[in-house]
Amino acid sequence: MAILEVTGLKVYFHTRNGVVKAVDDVSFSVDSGETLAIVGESGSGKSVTCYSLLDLLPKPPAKIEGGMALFDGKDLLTCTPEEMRQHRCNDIAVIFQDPMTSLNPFLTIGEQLIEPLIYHPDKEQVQTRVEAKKNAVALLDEVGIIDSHARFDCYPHEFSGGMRQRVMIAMALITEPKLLICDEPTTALDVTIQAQILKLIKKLQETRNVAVIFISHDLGVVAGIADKVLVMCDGTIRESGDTDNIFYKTQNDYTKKLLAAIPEGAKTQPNRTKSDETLIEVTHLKTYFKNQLNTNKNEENRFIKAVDDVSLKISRGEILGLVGESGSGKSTLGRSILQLAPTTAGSVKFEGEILTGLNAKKLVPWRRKMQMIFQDPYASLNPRMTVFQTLSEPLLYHGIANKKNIASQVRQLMDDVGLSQNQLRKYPHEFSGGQRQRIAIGRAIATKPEFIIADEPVSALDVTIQAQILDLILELVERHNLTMMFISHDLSVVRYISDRVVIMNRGVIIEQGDTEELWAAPKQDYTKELLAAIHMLIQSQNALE
Amino acid sequence: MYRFAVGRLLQAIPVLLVVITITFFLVHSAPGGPFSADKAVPPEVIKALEEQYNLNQPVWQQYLSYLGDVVQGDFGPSFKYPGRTVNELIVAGLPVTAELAFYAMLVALSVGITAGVGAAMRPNTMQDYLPMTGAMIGICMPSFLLGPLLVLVFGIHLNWLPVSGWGDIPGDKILPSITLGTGYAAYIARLSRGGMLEVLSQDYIRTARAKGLSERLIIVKHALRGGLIPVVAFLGPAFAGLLAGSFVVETIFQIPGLGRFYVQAAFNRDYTLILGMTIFLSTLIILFNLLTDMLAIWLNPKLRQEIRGTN
Amino acid sequence: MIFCSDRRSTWRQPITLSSSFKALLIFTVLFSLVGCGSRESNVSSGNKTGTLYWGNGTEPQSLDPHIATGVPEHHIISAVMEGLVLKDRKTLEPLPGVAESWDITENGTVYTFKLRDNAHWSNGDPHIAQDYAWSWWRALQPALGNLYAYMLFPIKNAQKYYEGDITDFNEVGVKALDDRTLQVTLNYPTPYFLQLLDHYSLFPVHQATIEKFGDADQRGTRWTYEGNLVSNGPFKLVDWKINRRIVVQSNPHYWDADNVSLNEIVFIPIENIVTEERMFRAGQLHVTSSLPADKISVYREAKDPELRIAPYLGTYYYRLNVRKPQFQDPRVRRALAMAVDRQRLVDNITKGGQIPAYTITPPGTMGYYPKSDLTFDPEGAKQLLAEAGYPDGKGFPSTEILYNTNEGHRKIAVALQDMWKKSLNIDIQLLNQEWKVYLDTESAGQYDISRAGWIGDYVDPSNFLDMFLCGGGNNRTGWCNEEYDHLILEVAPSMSSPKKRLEVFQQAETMLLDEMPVIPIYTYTSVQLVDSSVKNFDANIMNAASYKDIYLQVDQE
Amino acid sequence: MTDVIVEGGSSLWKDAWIKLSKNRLALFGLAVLILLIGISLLTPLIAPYGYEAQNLDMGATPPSLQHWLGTDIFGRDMLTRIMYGGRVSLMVGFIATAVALVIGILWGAIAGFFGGRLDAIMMRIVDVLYALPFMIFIILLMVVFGRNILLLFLAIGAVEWLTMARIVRSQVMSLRNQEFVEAANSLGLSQWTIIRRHIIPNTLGPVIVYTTLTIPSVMLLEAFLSFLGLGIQPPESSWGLLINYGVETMEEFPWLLIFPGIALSLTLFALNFLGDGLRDALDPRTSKD
Repeated sequence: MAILEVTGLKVYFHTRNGVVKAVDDVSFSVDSGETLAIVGESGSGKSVTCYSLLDLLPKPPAKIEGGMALFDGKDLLTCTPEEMRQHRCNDIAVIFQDPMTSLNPFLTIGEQLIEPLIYHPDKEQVQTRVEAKKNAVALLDEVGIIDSHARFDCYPHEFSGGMRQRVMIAMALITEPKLLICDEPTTALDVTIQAQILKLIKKLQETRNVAVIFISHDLGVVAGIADKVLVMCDGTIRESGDTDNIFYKTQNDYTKKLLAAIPEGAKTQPNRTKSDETLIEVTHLKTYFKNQLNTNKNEENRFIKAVDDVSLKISRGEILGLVGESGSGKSTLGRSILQLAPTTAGSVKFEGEILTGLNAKKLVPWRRKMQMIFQDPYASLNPRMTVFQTLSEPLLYHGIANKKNIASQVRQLMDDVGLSQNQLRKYPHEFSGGQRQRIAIGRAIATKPEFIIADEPVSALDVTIQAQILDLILELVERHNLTMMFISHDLSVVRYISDRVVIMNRGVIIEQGDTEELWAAPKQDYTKELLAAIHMLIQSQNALE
Repeated sequence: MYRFAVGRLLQAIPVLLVVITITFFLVHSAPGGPFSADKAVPPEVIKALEEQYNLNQPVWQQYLSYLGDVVQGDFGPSFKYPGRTVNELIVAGLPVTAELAFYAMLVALSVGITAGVGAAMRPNTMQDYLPMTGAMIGICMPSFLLGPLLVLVFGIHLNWLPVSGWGDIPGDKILPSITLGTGYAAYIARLSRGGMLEVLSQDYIRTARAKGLSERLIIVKHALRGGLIPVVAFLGPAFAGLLAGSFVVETIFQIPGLGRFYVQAAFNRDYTLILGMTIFLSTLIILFNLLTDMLAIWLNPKLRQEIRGTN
Repeated sequence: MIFCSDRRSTWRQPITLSSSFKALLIFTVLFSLVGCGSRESNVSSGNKTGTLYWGNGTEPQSLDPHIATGVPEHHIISAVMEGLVLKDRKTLEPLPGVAESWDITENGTVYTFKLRDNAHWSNGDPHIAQDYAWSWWRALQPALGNLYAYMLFPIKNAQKYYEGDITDFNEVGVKALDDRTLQVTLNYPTPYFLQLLDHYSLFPVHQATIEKFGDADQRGTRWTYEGNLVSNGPFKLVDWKINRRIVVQSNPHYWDADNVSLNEIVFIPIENIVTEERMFRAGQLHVTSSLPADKISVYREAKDPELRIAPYLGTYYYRLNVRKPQFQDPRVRRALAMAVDRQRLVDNITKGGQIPAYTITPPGTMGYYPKSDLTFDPEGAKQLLAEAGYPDGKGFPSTEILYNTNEGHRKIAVALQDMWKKSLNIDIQLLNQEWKVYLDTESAGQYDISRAGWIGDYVDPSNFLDMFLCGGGNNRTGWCNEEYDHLILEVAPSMSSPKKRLEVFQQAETMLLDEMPVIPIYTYTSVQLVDSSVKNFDANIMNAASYKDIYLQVDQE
Repeated sequence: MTDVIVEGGSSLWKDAWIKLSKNRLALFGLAVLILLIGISLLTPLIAPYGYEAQNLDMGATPPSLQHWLGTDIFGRDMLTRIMYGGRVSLMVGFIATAVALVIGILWGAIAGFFGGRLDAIMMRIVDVLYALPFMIFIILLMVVFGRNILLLFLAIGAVEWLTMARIVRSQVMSLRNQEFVEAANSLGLSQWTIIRRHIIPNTLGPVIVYTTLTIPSVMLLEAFLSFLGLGIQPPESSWGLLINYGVETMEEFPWLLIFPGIALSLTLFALNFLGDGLRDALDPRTSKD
């Protein structure tokens, strides 16, 4: 029996420059105990659909134009605010995407957990604090938070990303909802933790017979968990049906495009003629940060050892993959090589020249030869500089171009990175994530560097855009004969792009070797565990084949 | 937390020392001595007076002896009021000025935050424009205009409230506090509106709403803490302004505070009184800045742990 | 929503607003209500308990009669202390004070005072003649910094002792023959000497109390503060809260205690006269110390009985710095004086009923009515200026009027600036300086024209004309004329009859006005608000109140 | 290394102008300001009377046909006085605030950007200046340097830039660890270039809002200083002074207070609308089209 029946839902955004049809005539239904996955790229309207059910959209721009959403027979779209509070408290719960910002940093997680119980709209369900705390602690155990009683009074910032998402799940389930909406719950997490969270949601669904709507842009994730799938694009439903005939018998070309974009398999092109001249040599590099958290002077954990005695070589023309979970020190290693982070000990040599110890002035000529591409396309571009200014700054500063030929050089860069030249006057916020990353890449290659460090360049992008950027990077490495260090936590992306791979954990290199050899026969058990987490996802996909 | 406070207090000592030094030499270089008067003062009398207050010594010697006294807490005799010591005058005036500043801050915070939060809850509606326009008028209305206006309306025509004095007649603290506090209420309204709008757009507010909490609870429990951080940051400079601003209000409402003393001392070249009050007022300002910084840290659990060092 | 003030009717909530806005409104209204209990104004309660509320200007510096100089101090001291002789509250004629009677020798240089036998200090000690000898000795100690020491100079050798020429005080002409008789010998006959005895610089002070708190000539002792002061006047000091109030109560040991009707006087120091006027209107004061100029015309048009304007022994004048090139020629100085339209200035600017002044000494001072040929004659002035070498103001150097930061001075300076521009076509700038800087600039002679004013210490032309002696402390104009000094210092004192003495003063004044180093502008008036319930507080040209006679009575309309 | 000549540089301001011209309220504010400045500049030509022309018989008359805004107690025409007063107030308001703006932004940017001990020292200096007795400082200035308008700016500027420095510092500290600053670092740009091109443009938002609040308070501060004798001398005047004198005769001659008050509050409202509009215009996130 369908617990939620949505027919003809229309949600439009009335912005200053015209009406945007975010959701245009969408109908679907979910039975209790069943998982419906809604898949689509960012901007396809998948989140807007679910949020409009619970009236969570900002009213002035958004407006529900039409349609009905029956939940247990009652229409959610036309109920009074009081009734809506009842629904939110008893029937429907939401798990949001980014655990970092979805928890109130000023209140303890315990307080945020018991809130819906002690302030319940209808009187008889109100619980006392003691009672509510008992339920909350039990639920924390269930979602896998160790010594939950002690952690009850801690603050969100004292939890890792994965732990916070578990708290969010507990918070959603505390009121025993009948329908659980998960809005990309694992996108912001590392791959190993992603697997654990998905397993947890699956288990909870079975034990509590809860209907789940799982929103995601990553088909790989959805494959393992969903019973039914809904593919959305530009506010409309392109295809819906059971999971296996969507994945394997689809006729719809949009779904095909989505499936093709999942990177898997080895690096296709043959290795270029890799010269054995070492471009970068790192010997016994150490980068320690003063540990803000405890300043008592006992030697042991006075410093955070981000990079702890790392030595490696990168030869010219090679793409070295650097893999590790968040907090493994891979970004710090990248920044230390480029002398952007103050190193504590050890040395970095570029073409035989020692860089560590040079002051800013002396470093400038080397800066020209080494560049960096950052992870967050939104933060790495100066919001108040046009694309033209961003690209022309390095060219002019390093004297590569002068007043006369600057315009043509910038247009050349735009072509290199595949952006149309008439967008030179625009500002970063007017571009999509993928386009911004192209600008950042353009800025990196502007000074015609020999060595580029890409710090998780694609992890913040949609899967289809990811593929295009990776191809762009490979093409640029080819054309400009660059050497690159590719830092990422996504193993399948690293496998797709890099010649050699270095595995890092807690500031130390665990293992390094050619990509395919490593994939075939990992020596260290940490690498095994990493690869296992990937296989789990792929197996569930293969099983269905 | 206290380690941070001690650190800041240690920093305050050199600041105070620099303030005393600059003020001392600033005051002594201002022309016109403390004893010149309208009726011509015979030279031998001036000589005798300067001897009594050892003003005839070289300036730096006076400075060293003055520092010696200050360290023991003795701020010296007042020139203008013979027989009165600066300590006595400050003890008489400081509590009143501090109390006036405190009540004014109370008015500013209560009216300011209520208006700011009210405006942020329904942006771009009447409930937003009304308080914000009022805030703008509040900013542009100087206290030397608002004070007399309030006195005329509430004091004399409606005869609800006493016109002057502090603590003698019940209710005589209301008009001065409102006069001094209005300007700052306006600033705080704008700041709290900005802070609240910013917080209300955060994800965790949406989470709270998704949990079915009532709108009022969301505002009070979730939004207020984050939203009022810019206001807390503003309290430091605001308190310094209140102390300085009290001079005008004290004159309008005949309040025996430090503000008037401060200006009169400057006009009378009462060196010890100026120095004494500068030290007291700057200590008050430094302490208050420290308090507001600690409050800002206490409000933010992440910072609180970083400072305390142990979780 | 009913408000508790008696006269207002209910005030209902006209507009409905969203809930949080109502909360804000209710909160502010309640907040303002808190103070609204049943409140009786000072004046009505004072009239019942015999307490006079007196607006007293700035916070008094000190109540030591040998240190204090300002008017606020004068009011309080004259309430708690009393000299040998009092003044009649209307005519200012000498009346017996602590001295029951006195007789003066034929040549007017020796005075013998008979003290009352029931005269006591406020702590019960007997008040004897030696108190005066000791007090005047103390008044002449240079270390004390007594700015009014010159009031004692008529006494024989007082000035020599003060300036250190003689060291033995016995040579000074004051001797206590016995407990009840005091003999005073003067340098030369001084008709106004009896008046001086009512000035607080000649008041007796309680020796035992002073010596308890430090040596006699130590300036900063605490003998005059609350709980310590012992005095011989109709009232005694009870309480002194800095910047709040000074309270004196009737002194039972006073010799005339039964005729004192007031029980208590509360002196309230109010810096700002605009605030003071508002306090008066709110019924918190019986008497104000002054009144803002622009409010005077309002009270006058309304014919308000509580407004009191009376001539005040003082002249407002401008000093011309004769050392400056443009002011060396008396004709230029005279031209400037003639171009001032005093009547319009008094009517439109000061508006305080002041009297245009054409002489330095206010007319009517001890029967002295000085004559002067100075009149408002812009044409004559223009011509005189041309004669002096500045036809139609051409070539006249730019001149500055120096005044200290004050609303009244600013208005007068602006008005004169315009008058001189219009009639003499000369370029006048204004220089507004802070009080101490103004004093400094003026005494250093770095000014062209500067604002000045002199309030008489006693009712005698000499108090005004002494200012312009060569090298006199207050003669900052740089003008010096031996003939003038001779008239004032030698000829006038040697005159036998008072009438002849006044004629000599007239001669000197005419000489002064011919040279015109100073431009008299107007004679002061005392302007203040007095509640109708205050009785026996009569106006006089010294604006002196005799607190012992004042009583409060609400007259039933 | 040639200095960076950025051909499209001015576009930040060009785009801002395009956005501004779409914001009706800001345009209204700008129009009022231009009107006020225009009147002030043309005052000598269009003023109906001389500003010090006294007419004692006409002392303090209410608005009439002859004198549209009435006369003050000296019989001088209030409309002329307000016009001339506008010249002084606007000049003082804008220039003194500009002084405070420049010092404040530089001081705050340097303290915020470099942090560490330099930041502590610079901020302690700010604390010292906060505590110094402003009154004595004024008297000294007046006496030691004599009396001219420049002194007024020094006195006002010395007080106003403190709060500006605090605001800019907190803004810069949050910007400092943004990735685009790290990117600029990786380009090898000098510290000063990074501050000038990357940090300061991004602090303009709150700075502009604070500036629009500073100008009116500076005008009132000027009145207080002029009253003490530091600023302008009679017979000249400024809005602040006119309001100051008007307050004392509020009951008898209300027009002496109302009209200068309207002039000042008109400036304040115009400034605020323009300021809010400018802040939104300079914030690239607000769409251009």
